[in-house]
Amino acid sequence: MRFVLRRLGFFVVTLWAAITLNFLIPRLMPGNAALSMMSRYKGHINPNAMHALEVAFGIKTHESLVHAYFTYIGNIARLHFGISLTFFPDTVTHQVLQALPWTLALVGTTTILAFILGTLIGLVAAWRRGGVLDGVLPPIFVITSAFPYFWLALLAIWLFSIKLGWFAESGGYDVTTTVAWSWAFVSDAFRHSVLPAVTILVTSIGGWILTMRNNTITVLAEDYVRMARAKGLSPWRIMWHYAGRNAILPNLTGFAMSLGFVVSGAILVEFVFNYPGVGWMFLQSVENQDYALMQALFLMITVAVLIAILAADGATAILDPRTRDRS
Amino acid sequence: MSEPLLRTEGLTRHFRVGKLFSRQVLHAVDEVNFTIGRGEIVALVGESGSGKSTIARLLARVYKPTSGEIYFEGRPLSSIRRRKERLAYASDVPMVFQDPYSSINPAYRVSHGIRRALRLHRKGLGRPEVERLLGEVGLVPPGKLAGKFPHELSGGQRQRVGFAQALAFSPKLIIADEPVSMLDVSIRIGLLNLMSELREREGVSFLYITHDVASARYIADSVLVMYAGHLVEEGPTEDVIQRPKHPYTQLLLSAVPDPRAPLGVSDAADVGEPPKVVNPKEGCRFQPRCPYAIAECETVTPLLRPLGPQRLAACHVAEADVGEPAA
Amino acid sequence: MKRLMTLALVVCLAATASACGGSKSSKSGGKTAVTISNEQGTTWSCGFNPFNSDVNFLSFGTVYEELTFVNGLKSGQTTDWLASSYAWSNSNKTLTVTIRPGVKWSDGKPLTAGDVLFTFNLLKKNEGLDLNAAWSVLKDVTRNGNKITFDFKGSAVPYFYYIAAQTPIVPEHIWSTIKNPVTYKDTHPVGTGPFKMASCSPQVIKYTKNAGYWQKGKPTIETVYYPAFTSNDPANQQLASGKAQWGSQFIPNIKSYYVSKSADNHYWFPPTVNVSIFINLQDPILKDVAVRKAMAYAIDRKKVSEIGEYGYEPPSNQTGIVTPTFSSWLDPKLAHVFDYNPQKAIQTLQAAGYKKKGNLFYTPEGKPLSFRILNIGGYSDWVASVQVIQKQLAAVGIKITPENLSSTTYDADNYNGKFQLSYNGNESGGPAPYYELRQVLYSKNSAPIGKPAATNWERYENPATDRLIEQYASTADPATQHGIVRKLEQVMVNEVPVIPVTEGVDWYQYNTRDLKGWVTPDNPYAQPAAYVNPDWGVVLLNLKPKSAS
Amino acid sequence: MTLPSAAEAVVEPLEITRRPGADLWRAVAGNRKAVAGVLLLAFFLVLAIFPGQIAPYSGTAEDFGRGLGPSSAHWFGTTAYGQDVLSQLISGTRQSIIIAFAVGGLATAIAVLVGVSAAYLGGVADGVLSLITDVILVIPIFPLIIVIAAYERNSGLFTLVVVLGALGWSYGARQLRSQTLSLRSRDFLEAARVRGERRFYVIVFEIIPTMTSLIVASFLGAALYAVLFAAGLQFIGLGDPNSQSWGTMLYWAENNEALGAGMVYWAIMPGVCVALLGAAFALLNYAFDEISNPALRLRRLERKAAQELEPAPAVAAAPDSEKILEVRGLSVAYASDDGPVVAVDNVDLDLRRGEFLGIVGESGCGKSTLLYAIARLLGAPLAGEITGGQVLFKGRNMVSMTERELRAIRWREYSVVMQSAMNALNPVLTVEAQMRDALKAHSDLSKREIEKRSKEVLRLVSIDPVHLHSYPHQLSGGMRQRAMIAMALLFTPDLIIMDEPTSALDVVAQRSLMVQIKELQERLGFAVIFVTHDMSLVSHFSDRLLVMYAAQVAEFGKTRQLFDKPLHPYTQGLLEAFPSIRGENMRLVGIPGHPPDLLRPPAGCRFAARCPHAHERCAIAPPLYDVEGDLVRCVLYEHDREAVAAR
Repeated sequence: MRFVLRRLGFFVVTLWAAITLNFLIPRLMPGNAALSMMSRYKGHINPNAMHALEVAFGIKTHESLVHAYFTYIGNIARLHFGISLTFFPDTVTHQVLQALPWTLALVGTTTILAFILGTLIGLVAAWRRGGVLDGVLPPIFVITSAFPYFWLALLAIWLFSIKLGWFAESGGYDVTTTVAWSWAFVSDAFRHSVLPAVTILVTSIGGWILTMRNNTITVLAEDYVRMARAKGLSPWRIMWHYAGRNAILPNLTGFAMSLGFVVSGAILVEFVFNYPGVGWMFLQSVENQDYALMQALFLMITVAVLIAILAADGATAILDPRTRDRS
Repeated sequence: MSEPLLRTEGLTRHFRVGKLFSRQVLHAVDEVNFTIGRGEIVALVGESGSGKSTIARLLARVYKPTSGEIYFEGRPLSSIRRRKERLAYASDVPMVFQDPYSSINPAYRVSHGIRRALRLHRKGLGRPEVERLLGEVGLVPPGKLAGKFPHELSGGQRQRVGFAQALAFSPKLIIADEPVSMLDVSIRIGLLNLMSELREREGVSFLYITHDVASARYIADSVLVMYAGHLVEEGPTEDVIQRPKHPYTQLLLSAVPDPRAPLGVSDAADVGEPPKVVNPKEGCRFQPRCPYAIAECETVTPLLRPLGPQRLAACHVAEADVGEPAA
Repeated sequence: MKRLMTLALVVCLAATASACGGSKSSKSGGKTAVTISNEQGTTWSCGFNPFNSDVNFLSFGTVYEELTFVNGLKSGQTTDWLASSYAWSNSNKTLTVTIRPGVKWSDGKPLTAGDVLFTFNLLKKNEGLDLNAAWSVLKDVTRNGNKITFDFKGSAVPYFYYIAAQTPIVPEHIWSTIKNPVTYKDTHPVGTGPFKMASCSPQVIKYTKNAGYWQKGKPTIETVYYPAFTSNDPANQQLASGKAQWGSQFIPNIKSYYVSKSADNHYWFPPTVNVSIFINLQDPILKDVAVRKAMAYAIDRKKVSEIGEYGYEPPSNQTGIVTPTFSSWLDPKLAHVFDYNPQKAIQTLQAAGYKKKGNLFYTPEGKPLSFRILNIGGYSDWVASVQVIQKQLAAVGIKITPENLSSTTYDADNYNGKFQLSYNGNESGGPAPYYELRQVLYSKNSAPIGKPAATNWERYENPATDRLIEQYASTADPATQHGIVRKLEQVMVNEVPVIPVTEGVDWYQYNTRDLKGWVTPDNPYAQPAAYVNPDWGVVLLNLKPKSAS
Repeated sequence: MTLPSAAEAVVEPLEITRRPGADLWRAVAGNRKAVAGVLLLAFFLVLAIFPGQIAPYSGTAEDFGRGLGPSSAHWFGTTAYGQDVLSQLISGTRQSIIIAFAVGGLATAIAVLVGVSAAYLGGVADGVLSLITDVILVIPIFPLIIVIAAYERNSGLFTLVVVLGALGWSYGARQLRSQTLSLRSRDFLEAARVRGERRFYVIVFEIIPTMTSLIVASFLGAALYAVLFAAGLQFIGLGDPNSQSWGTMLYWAENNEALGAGMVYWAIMPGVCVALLGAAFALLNYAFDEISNPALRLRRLERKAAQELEPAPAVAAAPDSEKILEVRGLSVAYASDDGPVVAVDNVDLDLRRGEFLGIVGESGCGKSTLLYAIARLLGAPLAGEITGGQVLFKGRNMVSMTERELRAIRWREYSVVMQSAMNALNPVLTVEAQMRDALKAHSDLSKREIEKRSKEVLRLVSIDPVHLHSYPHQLSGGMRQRAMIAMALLFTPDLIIMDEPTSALDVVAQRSLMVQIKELQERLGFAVIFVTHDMSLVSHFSDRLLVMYAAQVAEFGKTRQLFDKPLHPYTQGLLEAFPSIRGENMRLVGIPGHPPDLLRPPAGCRFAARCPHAHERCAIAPPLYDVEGDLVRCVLYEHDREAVAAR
């Protein structure tokens, strides 16, 4: 109970902090959207169009901060994120929903894959302590995890798509492909996702391998693993139910927390690969001073991480009876 | 008789436990009265969870009593307000901890604790005093040992450092909380002997907290037996050991393995454990395990009553020594 | 484990290799398709409202059309478009246009003068749509059969460009039913243009030929793909690899990166506008014309162009006339007044009482000639250019410190006049030098510091200059117009309100393997950058498959 | 004197008993990853400090021809603006190093302050501080930094450092907090409080110095993240493009299509630098993990030692059917940083069916190692290896058996009971599941039969079968211990190996459990090897007793005989060390001194240094002598008896 309440308090406060931060940031910035739009149409727009722009974007320059804050919170509560200036007159919600699947499919899948693969490799490496796998993979991936993501991506594009022509260099799919649930489209989209996915994988898997390996080594030193050996259980059973299950527990929350970093990575991924997801959309909203879009994305990312943490809590509770009794 | 060195009056300490909204209260120590005279070694005996460590921490002012009072040289501890008074008391009543591996800061040389104690309480004394103290507890050559780090010492040596730290305060009463239980058998005796020697040489009193009745018998003048937060029996050590009044004391004594005594497998088949005293009801707390329990035990909490010269026990069925009227 | 992974990789490679081959073959089949590669930094919102400044470049020119096409590369030469003719009257206060008969909307309904009238009234009703502020000069628009009459508040010759060439005409039968045209998305635009929007996703828009287009036999291009590029890199790669035929962006090292890749790859960067150092004329030091002149002397524009812009953007001259595009307007005597001359810069400063101490000039009051110059961190060519300028100014004793900002902060500071120097330029001027000079010099485009100025960011105000600018509006006579522009050139040279450094160009790369009919220096029939509307529609209209005769 | 034995040093949970930071250099020098990290970092530090002296040209000079390929004058060619790439790389080092160290320092300082204070102060302060920590951890930092960098004018070095530092501390703070929490219960902190130290002193001078390795890790992590984030920001154009840094170089490379235009080095080299600097931090972090957590280090015994392993005899000559177990010349060694430690030295013992054998000795004498060697359970954390001898269990040599062969006899024929059931039971599985695991591994019992058998054995140790569905943490200490014994009885094996199964219990519970074990043994007839440090405990239960001292058998004989007439001075001393509860309360002396370091055991009698009877003959290692059936390793009996073992 206490645990649940604390968790709940944490969610509420985090959400509030994110929302408030969200609210404040654009207001601490110079300029406004009409100026921003005008800048995109330098000279194309007659000077007198300024007012027209303000009308079009519904910019209210004379609203008190407190009033604006509560209006803002009210809107968020009703999931009204407003109209995007970048994609005027489209709603933020619509734009985000359009971009989200790409990010989820690419970054989300890759992250989960990295977590699963990394955890497996870490487990096996620790299990086969001092073996070839243990001697080679962890150090390699520890070093690759220190690589700047975008740089690796650039190299990958240069090598695999420009020089070798194996993969597409950019975009989510080929421009001549029709977007539909067809084999042609799906395979094309997959082809476009290979390079970004592999680069994310290579740069993010190291952490998981290492933490899982270290956790497992610690767990393998536990008496209950020795006891399991004494019981003559199959190595498979010991590795999964005695070593693995205990070793993964501390990683779950870490995984959830890391999602924030993943989205960070996504921004650069999508920037370099011209990938139509929410990452670059965020960059763009920042560049265009598209507050509404920026706020919605920022909030979405935070909420996604919070939900992931919630899920991790749930998974921990399922896997670890001790937390169940504590909560 | 003049005022004893230390005296408690109805010393009680409760802890709130469990969940956020529960009103569960753990009665760690309930209504405990005892005295410690000058130059006396008093043993406090009981199983883990019986409240003996809580008493140590109440005396060391780590906890504040829920109710009741501790008088040190006639002065109630609750009247201590200022830092100076606190330091004065801390210097009179230092503590020696159970685990010599965790009671010395591993980051410093072993003389660190002694130096700090001197600096706080006996300013102006330097290295000669440090070496004198180390010599006092049998760490020779003191000059060499003072410069070592804790991990370079054996457990017994570390515990001697613990005593040297306590001595650095030039104390009147040392609270020794299970000072030998983590040490090897071959080393224990040396430390028990050290306590006796210090009492002789420095006139220090000891509150020797232990679960090992035999070691209590070895050095203590009088013994206090605790069960589930209550003091159940007290008296001169030899007397209590030879003629235990309280059924719990009897059980405790019968359980002590003694290779010199004949084997008595049949006499202890008790499977009970001391209860966690959460929201206790009236009645004897040992009653569920007691082979002699009568109806009254279930409803009326027995109070300590005199059962011989300087002998007290909290039991409805215990009988006074034949021919010796209750004092 | 390891073996498993290797296996997975092999399978993966096999799959992608075949997919790769497949896509290549499909590409070579579509010969009448054009793929545009133009980094817009955004994905498509799939809105096509021609009055939405954000997306109108996607529909105006291809789907929607204007009354008269005005060619900016030929000093405003006009071509009748939806209007079959036009005429000025009433001392250039009334414009009458005749609507072309036989034009059909893509849904089959005929275009009428009523649609034109409706369009202008729509702008009047909805200020948010009137991006060119037509109604700030218009008094009234009336219809008389197939003629539409525009009544202006005053003489309005230059406004012809905005009214006839920059206003897309929309169908009344559709737009009259729209409740709020300002926030109308227009996902399926119906226009008179040569192309129809066939499908749209955030990543690519596909246009197909409008079979019933009013210019018979045109267009010959079947399909146009307009992918969205969020950064320059992939867009350039599309061009270099030949996947896109029409590029409209900065390509560094274009010779090795693009031209060398294929004999069919060409480029042309026609200059249209200036990139200048805007000088805050209210700055206590910079308001001294001697300092501004010294700076104008000290900048080696040719070197800036070569290093910062790879030579793509030619050096400007102080008159503000973009050459060679508007060479006929240039006063040759003025063009070379401020040729690179660091000695003269130093002399100018010394003559005006500035003293050099160490490496830096100081005012008589002892203040150093040290200024901050705003720039956009994201425009790498500008950043590089300013680095060159910085060195050149330092050589004569003027220190400038670049402040590389995000474009929003940068714009806000420019508009509000919160800068000392700013490296800036209008994205386009207009079909004649007058338009850019008016943007820079007209006091109505200025504003007090702290209030946004539209284009006159340096805050230049001079009633005499204003009068010149207004005079121009009342004459349609080219000789008079040339005379006025020459006087404005003098203003630029004498007062140095801004220092044009390089000439902004239309980025334009094209591939002639499968297509012909591109805009070339010999045949500049429209501005060739895909982001210039409605010109891009005209370009697409003129492209032909090479196989066609 | 080091710890009781090197063997135990391996199992120590945390660095806490050793001095943190001590021997740091030695540890670093001994770790290949750390050496690589330090060298890389040193390399970049030198570049950062002396760019002017090292770089061939100025980083901003632009007169070398644009986009040149590599040549002897320009190793990595020139940039699109004609600058020398190598010189730019060198002069760009400084910024990355500054960012790494400044952000690392700032973030670590905040992390230490917040993390340690939160844990130490507890209560509301902890609540608030951890909440802030978690919130900052959850809020996506990179997007936030992008926003700030985009709108902050002159987002130069200072801004970058402050923002990255101010947002990058939360992970470290979390770790420091939990570490402090675990320290909080450490007695040395309570000691400091009891002695009257102020709170500030305790935090700064008692807690923080003990967390050196974690603080270093936090620093390295923050530095790594700062280098990568800063490069990323600069790459997307949010840094200062006029600054000299690797990220800026990448920005220019990207904007000038370096890769596409063939100026490969310009794009690759700055990334290589970032990656190498990052790798330096990552490697150091990795190495620090290993250094501060000895369990992660893999020590290997010299293979030579293992080769000495005697070939197993085909079948032991005429196996005595009464002898269920015969250990012959068993030796076990551990690898340590300072060389092999022989923890069990040439031990012989035998066990008959249904016999109760006690093994006693001080901590570190090798008794547990002997036990686990017999059970073939050596492995992490007791990474010892059998270096010689045989373990004949029912005539089969267990030493030469493979894991697969062992699995067939494990638990069916011999089972193991460990010291602490809390640790020996899998915390995430119910008692039932753990019993089922064992039953399924060795039988084809049906679900119902499994449940029936599990209940049966629980009843045997007087636990209510309802506890079958409990998790270990839900049982009391005594119950857990009994549950583990129940588990050992699942197949009613011939031998149960017990490693101090009662020492975690209170004296009353200990007594009752011993009685129960003895009863079960008599009823079911299994043999027991029982290890304990408390010889009085087994005095009434064991048939024979083996006293170990410093990896060797000191004395081995019938329990009663051994208690009544101890032969070895060490046994005598041990018995002297117990205060009696019923006998005469006499003054005892114990055994002075401490056991020898097994890394360098004395050449002669290992007890000589503590022995009251020591004389010069003790300089020669004594063999075991047979004194009336009692084996004893002491030179005192040399004249009476014949040696039974060579040494």
